[in-house]
Amino acid sequence: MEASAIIDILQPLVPGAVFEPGRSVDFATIYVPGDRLVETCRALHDTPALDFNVLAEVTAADYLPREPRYEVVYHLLSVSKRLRLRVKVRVPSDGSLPSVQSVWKGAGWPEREVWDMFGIIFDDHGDLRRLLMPEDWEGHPARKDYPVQIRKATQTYEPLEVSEEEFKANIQRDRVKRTAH
Amino acid sequence: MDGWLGVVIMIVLGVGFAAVMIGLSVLLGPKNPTPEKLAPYECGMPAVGDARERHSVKFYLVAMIFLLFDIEIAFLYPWALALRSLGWMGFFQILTFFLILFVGYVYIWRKGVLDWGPALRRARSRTDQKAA
Amino acid sequence: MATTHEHGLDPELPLLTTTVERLVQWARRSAIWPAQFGLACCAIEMMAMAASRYDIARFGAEVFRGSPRQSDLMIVAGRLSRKMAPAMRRVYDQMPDPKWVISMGACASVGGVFDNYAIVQGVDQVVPVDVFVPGCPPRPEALIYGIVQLQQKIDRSRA
Amino acid sequence: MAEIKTETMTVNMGPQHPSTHGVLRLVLELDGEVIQSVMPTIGYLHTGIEKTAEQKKWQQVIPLVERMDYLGAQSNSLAYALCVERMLGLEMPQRVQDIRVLIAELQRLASHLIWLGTHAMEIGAVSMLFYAIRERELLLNINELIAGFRFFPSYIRIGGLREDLPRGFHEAVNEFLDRFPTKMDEFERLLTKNDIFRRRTEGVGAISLENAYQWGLVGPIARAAGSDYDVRKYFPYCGYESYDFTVPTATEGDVYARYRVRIAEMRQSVSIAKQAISRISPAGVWACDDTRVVPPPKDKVYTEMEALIQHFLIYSQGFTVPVGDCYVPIEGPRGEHGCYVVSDGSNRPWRVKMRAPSFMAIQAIPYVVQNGLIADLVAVIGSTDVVMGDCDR
Repeated sequence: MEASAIIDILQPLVPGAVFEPGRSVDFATIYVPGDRLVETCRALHDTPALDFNVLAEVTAADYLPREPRYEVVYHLLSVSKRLRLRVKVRVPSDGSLPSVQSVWKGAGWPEREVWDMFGIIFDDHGDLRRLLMPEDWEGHPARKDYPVQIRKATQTYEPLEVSEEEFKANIQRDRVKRTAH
Repeated sequence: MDGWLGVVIMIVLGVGFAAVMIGLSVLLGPKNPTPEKLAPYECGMPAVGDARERHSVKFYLVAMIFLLFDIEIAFLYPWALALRSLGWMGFFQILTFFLILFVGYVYIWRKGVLDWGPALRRARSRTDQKAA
Repeated sequence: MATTHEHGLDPELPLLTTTVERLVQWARRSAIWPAQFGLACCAIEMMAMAASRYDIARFGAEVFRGSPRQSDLMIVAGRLSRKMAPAMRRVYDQMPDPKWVISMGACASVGGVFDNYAIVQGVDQVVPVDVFVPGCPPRPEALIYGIVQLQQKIDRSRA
Repeated sequence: MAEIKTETMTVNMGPQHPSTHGVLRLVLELDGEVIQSVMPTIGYLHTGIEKTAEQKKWQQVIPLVERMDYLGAQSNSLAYALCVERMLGLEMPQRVQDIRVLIAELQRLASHLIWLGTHAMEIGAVSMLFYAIRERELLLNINELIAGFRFFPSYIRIGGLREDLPRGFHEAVNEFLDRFPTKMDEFERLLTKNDIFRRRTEGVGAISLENAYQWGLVGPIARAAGSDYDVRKYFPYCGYESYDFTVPTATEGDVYARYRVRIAEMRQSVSIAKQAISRISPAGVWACDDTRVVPPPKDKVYTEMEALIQHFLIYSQGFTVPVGDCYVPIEGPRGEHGCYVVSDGSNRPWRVKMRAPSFMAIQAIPYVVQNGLIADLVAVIGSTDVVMGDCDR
């Protein structure tokens, strides 16, 4: 099913949003405006004609010299319709995106990784902490202006004892978030 | 008196073997206890709290039950040695001893102290279905 | 590991045909238990080395202890990331004293193909390494050769 | 009796742990043996491979991509190669596609053998590890045959293969494929009806099909929950539609169902490999004919001038890929692998991102083992066949 066909189905469901078919060599690609992302994803997930029930991947690419610097990419898969779709969202360098955790539960960690690697903030995301890098790391490594090799001393020392309260606080915060959504 | 020689040799061997092992490692092993080395081991992470935490009561129950039935078997040894001379009389005595403990075992079993595992969950779900 | 020990026996004390120290070093070398410290692809080759075809048991090192308390040798098998470095240092500290480290593979020895922000460029920045085993991942025979080299090193070193 | 308030215990199942399949850290909050909550922390094996790949030329990224999911190494390089070839618009000759299918299936067998060995060892059948690794050694011998290196052969290249198949390749593969099913029966006799194994795995860590899709777990885990989504059937690549094989599924979705699905998958892989090896001629074409990408044969380079220039260009400057991005999914041992590659027209990739099924599996573990025992957690981690290299990249 071509990108334009998907856009025709989507247009009535998300009124007023400007969808733009993207160029691709493998499967349908559509550009979605950032502020209408969650509605579009909900429409993609719920309409029986599309039924994109699996979010395969959330990733981003940094096109540094170009102004809307980042492009966040969502790879969607519809098992029943044998369809794949790539939803791309242009994000300016200090922009942010709404989180799609409400549509697919599996979006939590990939979005955390995109924030950790690129610094794109996902608002109302449950638990936007660093995932792959150490908690106290500065800078977002996958950005194009981040050097590949940084000459930094290896931190090998950690406090011997983490205080009980501090640790319990982390666990409590984690459980509250999990039971929230 | 003649039977005791074997017991003495057993004790000497056991204690001797342990003493040699510990003695050698005390004598020959290097000793420099650094604070990091003595910190509790938590898979490479800084320790959280101390190890002296209050454990769940399940562990205590299982330990006690094990102790109980272990001693029961310990009583069998002298009985087994003197089986010939005790004859049928001895047999019935040990049988009543077993019966008493068997009642305790059935009680524990029905109370469900022993099953922690998935069976517990399935059992509880079965009772919930019956109740619902 | 040339730390001087003040334990009771004088190492040079003659004992039958050899000195106490040679006997102790022989005992340490023939039953060197590695701590299970597999990080990445080299860990799978370490498992292959411990399995039946290459069989490290012939050299007395097939018991992979889960906890560092019962192991003498830490085989750093894989790429050490910056986030893992403190944890590795702690596991090394918690191993009892006569301990040795084998840095298995190019990533552990010098950062390997990953010269970037995430990988510690050489494990010897974190722990003192006794034997470096090249390869990415090294063949099980290369690792066995590394362990044999370590055993000879233990033989030569003072108690 | 009123419910007495019990204190929960926080235990660290940390990065250095025998049964976390690599450096995964789980902070468990326990009430006795029952798990109240699990907080996984990953990133202890983050290698920044995607950042390093942006520095390398197109062909040099193959060894990097292979080291991401080091158990399914060849399927990673296959995913990357297919993706770049789709952007270049290259079509592979039939023989190359068959060899690639054969190598992907043998890699799946090798990965499943490591899963079977470690999974059974963690549940208690320690001898299983030695049997599984013994069979895997034969597969590594085949890797050594084709590329001289046991683990990361890098035999699949952009534009075809590295070189033609060596002599003795067909005998080695056929001998393995004849011997392996009997060994599989031996493994099944050991485990499938083993009461201890079933009691430890049945009803443990069950995931419903709806939840599996919500968590993005498409692969053996979803097939154990009832889905029949297999990339080889839904989006065939490398000529998979011409092979006849079935996609094994189960319905319970628990650890035992995943075990049965993967065992059946191994048998299917053997039958696919048999079909593939019967189609492959011992010698023939091993790469496509695009001279920009595929280096000329060695003897030509010494005799002809253009071949020398072409050889020099390829190895000094590499080739350029037209602007655009592409994502070609393949069915790796752990589920859907795929390489999202962005190109800006130069001879180096602009962005390389590998989809990691283990990443999604670890995210779902806390919800699967809620109210389970620690022993269940170990069985669930083993059954999701998690590889930390694939998860942390």
